[in-house]
Amino acid sequence: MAHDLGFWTLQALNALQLSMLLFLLSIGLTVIFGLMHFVNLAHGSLYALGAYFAASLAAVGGYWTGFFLAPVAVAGVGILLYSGLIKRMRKSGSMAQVLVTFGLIFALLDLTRIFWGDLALAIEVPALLDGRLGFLGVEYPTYRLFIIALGLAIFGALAFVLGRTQIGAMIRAGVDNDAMAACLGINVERLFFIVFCVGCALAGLAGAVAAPLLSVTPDMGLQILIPTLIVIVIGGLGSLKGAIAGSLIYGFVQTFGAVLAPQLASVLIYALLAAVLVIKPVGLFPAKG
Amino acid sequence: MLETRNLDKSFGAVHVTRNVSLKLERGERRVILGPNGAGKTTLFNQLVGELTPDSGSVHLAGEDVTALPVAKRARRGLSRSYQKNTLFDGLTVEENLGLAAAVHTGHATQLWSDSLAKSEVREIVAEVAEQVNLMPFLHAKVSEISYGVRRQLEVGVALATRPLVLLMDEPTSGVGPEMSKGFHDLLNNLPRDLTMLIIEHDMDLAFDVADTITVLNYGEVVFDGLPEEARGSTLLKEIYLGSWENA
Amino acid sequence: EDIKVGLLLPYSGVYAALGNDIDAGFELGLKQFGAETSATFEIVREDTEVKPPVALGKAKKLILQDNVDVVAGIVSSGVLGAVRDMIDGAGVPLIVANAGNDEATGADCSPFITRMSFSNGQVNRPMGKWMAEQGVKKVFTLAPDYAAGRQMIDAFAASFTAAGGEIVGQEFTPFQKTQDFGPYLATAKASGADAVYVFYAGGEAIAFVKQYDSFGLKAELPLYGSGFLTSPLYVNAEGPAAEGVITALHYVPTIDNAENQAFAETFTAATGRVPSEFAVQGYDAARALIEATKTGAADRETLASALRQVSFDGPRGTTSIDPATNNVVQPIYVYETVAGDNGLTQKVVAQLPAEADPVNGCQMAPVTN
Amino acid sequence: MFRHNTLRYAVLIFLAGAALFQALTAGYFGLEILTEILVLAILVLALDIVAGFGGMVSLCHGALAGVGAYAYALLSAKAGIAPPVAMAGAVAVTGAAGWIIGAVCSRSHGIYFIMATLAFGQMAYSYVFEAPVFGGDDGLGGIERLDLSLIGLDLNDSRTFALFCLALLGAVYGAAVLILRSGLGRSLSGVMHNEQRMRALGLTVWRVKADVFGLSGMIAGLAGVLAAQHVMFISPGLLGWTVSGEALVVVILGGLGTLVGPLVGAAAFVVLKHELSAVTTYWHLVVGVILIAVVISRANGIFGWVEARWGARIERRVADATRKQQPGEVARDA
Amino acid sequence: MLELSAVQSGYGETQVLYGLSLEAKQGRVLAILGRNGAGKSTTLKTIMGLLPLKSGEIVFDGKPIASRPFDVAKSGIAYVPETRDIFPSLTVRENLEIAAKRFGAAGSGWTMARVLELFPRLGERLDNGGTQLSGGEQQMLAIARALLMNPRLLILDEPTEGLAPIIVKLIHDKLNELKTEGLSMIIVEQNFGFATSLADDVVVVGRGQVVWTGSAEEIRADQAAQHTWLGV
Ligand SMILES: Nc1ncnc2c1ncn2[C@@H]1O[C@H](COP(=O)(O)OP(=O)(O)OP(=O)(O)O)[C@@H](O)[C@H]1O
Ligand SMILES: Nc1ncnc2c1ncn2[C@@H]1O[C@H](COP(=O)(O)OP(=O)(O)OP(=O)(O)O)[C@@H](O)[C@H]1O
Ligand SMILES: [Mg+2]
Ligand SMILES: [Mg+2]
Repeated sequence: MAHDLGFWTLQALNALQLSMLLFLLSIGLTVIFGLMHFVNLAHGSLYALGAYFAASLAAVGGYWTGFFLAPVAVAGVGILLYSGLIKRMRKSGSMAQVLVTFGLIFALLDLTRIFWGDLALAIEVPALLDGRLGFLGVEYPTYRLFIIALGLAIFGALAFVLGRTQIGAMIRAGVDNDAMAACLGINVERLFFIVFCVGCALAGLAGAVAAPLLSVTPDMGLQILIPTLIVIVIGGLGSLKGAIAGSLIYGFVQTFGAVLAPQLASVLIYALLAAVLVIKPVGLFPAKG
Repeated sequence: MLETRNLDKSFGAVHVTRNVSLKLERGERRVILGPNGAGKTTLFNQLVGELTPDSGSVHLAGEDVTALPVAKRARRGLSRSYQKNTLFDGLTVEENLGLAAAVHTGHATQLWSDSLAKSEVREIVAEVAEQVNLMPFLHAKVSEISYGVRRQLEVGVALATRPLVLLMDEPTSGVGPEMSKGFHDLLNNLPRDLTMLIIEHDMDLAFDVADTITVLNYGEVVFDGLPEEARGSTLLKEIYLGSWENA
Repeated sequence: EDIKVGLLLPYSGVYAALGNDIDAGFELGLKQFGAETSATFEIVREDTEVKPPVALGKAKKLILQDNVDVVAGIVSSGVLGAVRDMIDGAGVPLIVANAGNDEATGADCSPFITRMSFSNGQVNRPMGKWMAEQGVKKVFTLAPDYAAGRQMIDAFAASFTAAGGEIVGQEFTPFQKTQDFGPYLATAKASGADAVYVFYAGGEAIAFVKQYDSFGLKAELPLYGSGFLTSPLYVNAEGPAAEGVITALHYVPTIDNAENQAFAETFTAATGRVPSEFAVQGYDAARALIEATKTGAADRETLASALRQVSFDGPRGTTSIDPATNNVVQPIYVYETVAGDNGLTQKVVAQLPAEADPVNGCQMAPVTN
Repeated sequence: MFRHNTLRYAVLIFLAGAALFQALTAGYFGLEILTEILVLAILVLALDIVAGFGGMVSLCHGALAGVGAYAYALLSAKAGIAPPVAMAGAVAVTGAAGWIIGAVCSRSHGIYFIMATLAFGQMAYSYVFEAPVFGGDDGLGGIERLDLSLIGLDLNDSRTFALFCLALLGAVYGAAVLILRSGLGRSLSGVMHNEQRMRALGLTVWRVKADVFGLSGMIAGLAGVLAAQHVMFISPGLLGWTVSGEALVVVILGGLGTLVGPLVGAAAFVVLKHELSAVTTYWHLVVGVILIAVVISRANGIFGWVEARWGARIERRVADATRKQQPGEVARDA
Repeated sequence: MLELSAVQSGYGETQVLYGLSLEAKQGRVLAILGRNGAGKSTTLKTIMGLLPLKSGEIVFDGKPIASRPFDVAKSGIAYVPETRDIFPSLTVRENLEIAAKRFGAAGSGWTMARVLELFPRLGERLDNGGTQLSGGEQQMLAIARALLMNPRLLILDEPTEGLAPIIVKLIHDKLNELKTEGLSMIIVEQNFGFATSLADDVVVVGRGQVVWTGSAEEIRADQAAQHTWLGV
């Protein structure tokens, strides 16, 4: 197969687009998971909820209504989960958390089926982002470029907040030792609540953004969970750098694997994950400490 | 028995061990003194293999062990206690000691028998418990004993592998004066042929136990000699002792 | 007399929507034609969860504990493969209402297994010849990497090349793990094909059709496929992206005959949905069962034998069973998805004649009675 | 460290009695469920050994069982090897697979370990799913049960097969206890509590982990072989991560690190699933809510909850009773 | 300013404090002495709200003390734990910054510059990770961090543990300075000389209760008490 430069550009953009979508999702998981040491396996279900909310809201008020409100709605669900469940589970050890969030996966999956049915839903790409843009000598769907831009923007914003601000340092301190942080007068409970909500909102955003690209089905949360976990484990838990690195690695391996070694496409990423963990048992860029 | 040649280690820009060469004869008891951050613990970590030196070598009983992993060095008779307790928290004192003894006696990987029930292991456990005064606590869980007793267990676990060389990192840190004295008796009662390297801040204890003294400052050996010489050394006073007593 | 029917369908899991449509069709069929027979029916439902071992357990329960006279349903080929020996061994007639693996009415055929749905080869084979006739020369194919995907594409490719066409590239995408088809679409575009022929179903179909359109491929590289791609069950989720896609299937709701009109109307009245191919499969499975009982068959053995000889004019046109394989024989409809008054609809472009599948190694006892 | 106590013995005896009663009296479907429980119980015992006593929370035990099932199917149905030999072969294959996975993952901990094992499980899944020898997505049928007609047993009879599985479960339980009480098991517990210290004491930690994971793999493989013989059909779904996830749920639901708890969990889970799925297709919702409720109760699973409530009291009662019976004992204690 | 009366507390089922009562007075230094495991650290943790108060009363400035550590800190109490508890993910600078200011307590005006003057060693390590410090450096950081909160009451659990004598001396001088500035302190110590030379008042804890109360001079003079309660 002799391919021209345009082909490879296109594939690189595909890889980047997939990476950014995964980044939006994994960053939410990694902040909750790494910073709160909370194992939220139900993160994928929140992503599915985001997609469903976006689909329902878009049907009423158009794409942008869904885009802006779905994360808010998912954060709302997050608030319910936090005050009903997560708060109690914060100190319960990761096994209990795995189990509770596993239970949540089961429950949320069936709840989406009850509310929205088994049939797939969909959202149309908004007029503004419809069509294609000429780009580096190729035509690329505008909506996919939008996802890439959005991912990079969120990455930048989070890097700034976590790394450069007081609140970022306080979050990290609370993670290391919440009792001591509280003794220094940091309101750890509120901090974590905010972190959790932001994480949920990001999952919702990822769902809303993915919806026009994919189909909205009850099991989409379960399908995305494993890739997301792979991303944060390859990257290293709790670190922003890890989430972005993991996402890029996953996106590029998956995309170019599909092109260059289609027979191996489905095994490749797992082999990579195993290899990374053998060489660096805590991922490439784990949070300090 | 234990020898280091030109050990060197840096963490980024921080040079923590500079060209450290030490030589311990069989049965020698050496105390390492040095201000906080002098690199004492880091030196221990390199001796047992938890850290790899940037250059230099470690020799145990005449053999170069620099390339050996932690476990292999331990099986050749190198044992350590930690500055911060590193115990089997959910288990009892007896089990803590038993696990160590089982590794030493080679029962730790057997599938056909219970290592903790072996008479060889039980003997070691009883002996060590006697040596470090843990007899009354044998069946208590680590979480149920006080910090001071945990410090004793920390040393006990290290002893239960029946080492040739015992490294102790501040065995008395955080321990009250009474227990501290107990420790000092305890150390004096250990077999004379056991080679010991002790990091200590407690001067009285140090001068009492030590055959020889090494002082580290900024990762460098600045003094190596007999306790009497150390006591007189002005250098040592300056960098380390200060003059708290006069306060 | 009372005939006990075990409905073995996925009511949860990825194929729940299909299971529900088949169930609704089956119910409707019994209601519609129930009066034509003296037999009455009792239904026992079991959820396969689309897991073969679970389905096998449920099948055993239906047969050994509930003592059903006939089993109907089965959506996935994997489940059909799992229960095949059990059904055959126990001698319970099974009316397959979806699963299309060629072997079930080929090498693994059984006098007790009658398929009222389709076979993978059957719905794709005619399309190869038809596309070649339309002047399409070079085709790139895409399908999920599993048995059904490969069978569908292989049947198409064989007849397309036999008719003088050329397959310039093939990709099989990891099944149920591929959500982003971008990489494959770029490859298809670069392949120099005149058209793309695909098989996708369910969520994958929606994502595929939308992504195909978003890359602007539809204009330069027309999209053809197995009709599941634009099934009425999903086509509205695909939206305008599906317009102009040409596919072939054994049923579309716009087939112009009286039976279909009646069926579509009643089905829509009952469920609020346009009937899908799955709905009609359930409906015809019920109809076949009733036709069989009309011959006086009432127990497992007689029902099995009667089912093999069923033939009727239904929504799909003349529908009959080929006793050599027990597979359904039916016309295939080529249709284009077009914008209609209430969303997207199916414009039938061609009706290709019914052909019985090749026997594919099936050795079946001839019909006796 | 593993210890039996009165409550554990009592629950074991109760479970064995209930299983035996069910095996002797149940109808067809009851036997199916019983067998499902017994096979699942073997799998979760394997998982509890590594997760509950070694801190190695594995998300590949379903896949290991699947490997066992496929190995048995290939060896017996395709290669024509006699079923008992094929069975031993399959167990050996999964043991080896487990050993390798354990060795490779030995440096990872916590969630990293979970993910590393998941990766191996998914690799096996993808491979089996796509390789034609394994029948791909359609699975493999025609798997035979062991032929024990020599000793007068017909395993094709559901009741006999259930009893056969029960006997094997008993044997596996015994083996698990022996493993945990061996030197290896003790060291494993040391590794779980403090890996760094075990290493500093001279233990080759990765070998211990690999050895135990290998043994656990053998048990998981046996579960897989029995599952294959039970259903007589296998499909790649057996290796999927959700199976491993469910096994983990069962272990935690029952009581991680108690060995008895997972047995309780297996019975509770299977019965619940069957009862609920008969009523509603939304049974996952109910199971989910129950799971959450159990965990919120802050107990170590169902069995842990019972043990926390009554374990100590029973223990005291029994101690009192035995004292009364043996006055000599009291004198010696005092 | 802080008064504990009949406090009972402990860890889960394990009770450690059995009706402990003591008082720390405004502007004075109280030393809590006692053998290992007597319950000194437990007392401090109970004050900070890190352990639940099972019964009894703790009054700070005339009001019952808050129950959550966050509120206790807000009311003006800073705590240096036995285990130092430096945040490993934060640099030394960040460790200090997150504690700085906040409640604007009318303190002695501790600023970053001033604590770095006190512990120049920390200045050299500002951009290091918290756990890359040696044990002694970590202790300094923990004290510096507490000072930056400008507390009205400073609680120190074994501030000299593992410190080289020269640093002990330095800390002694600095704490003495704080004392003359009028900062109220509670110090738990093993180092008898250190504690009694700094403290105004002394209580000795034994088996979860106060077994001796008096002034620093008194305990220094009371050989018998020293021997009975402290074993020195
Ligand atoms: N987390 C815990 N769980 C259970 N018991 C504990 C815990 N921490 C301490 N204890 C017990 O509480 C008692 C008092 O401990 P505490 O730490 O208050 O002693 P201390 O006086 O500070 O001694 P030290 O000088 O050794 O620090 C001890 O017996 C100890 O074993
Ligand atoms: N992992 C690490 N990365 C970077 N620097 C480190 C690391 N570990 C230790 N250091 C630095 O090395 C120096 C020596 O530390 P070490 O713990 O060996 O001191 P020590 O002599 O044991 O002191 P103490 O008596 O306080 O325990 C310190 O300055 C410390 O900050
Ligand atoms: Mg040190
Ligand atoms: Mg203390």
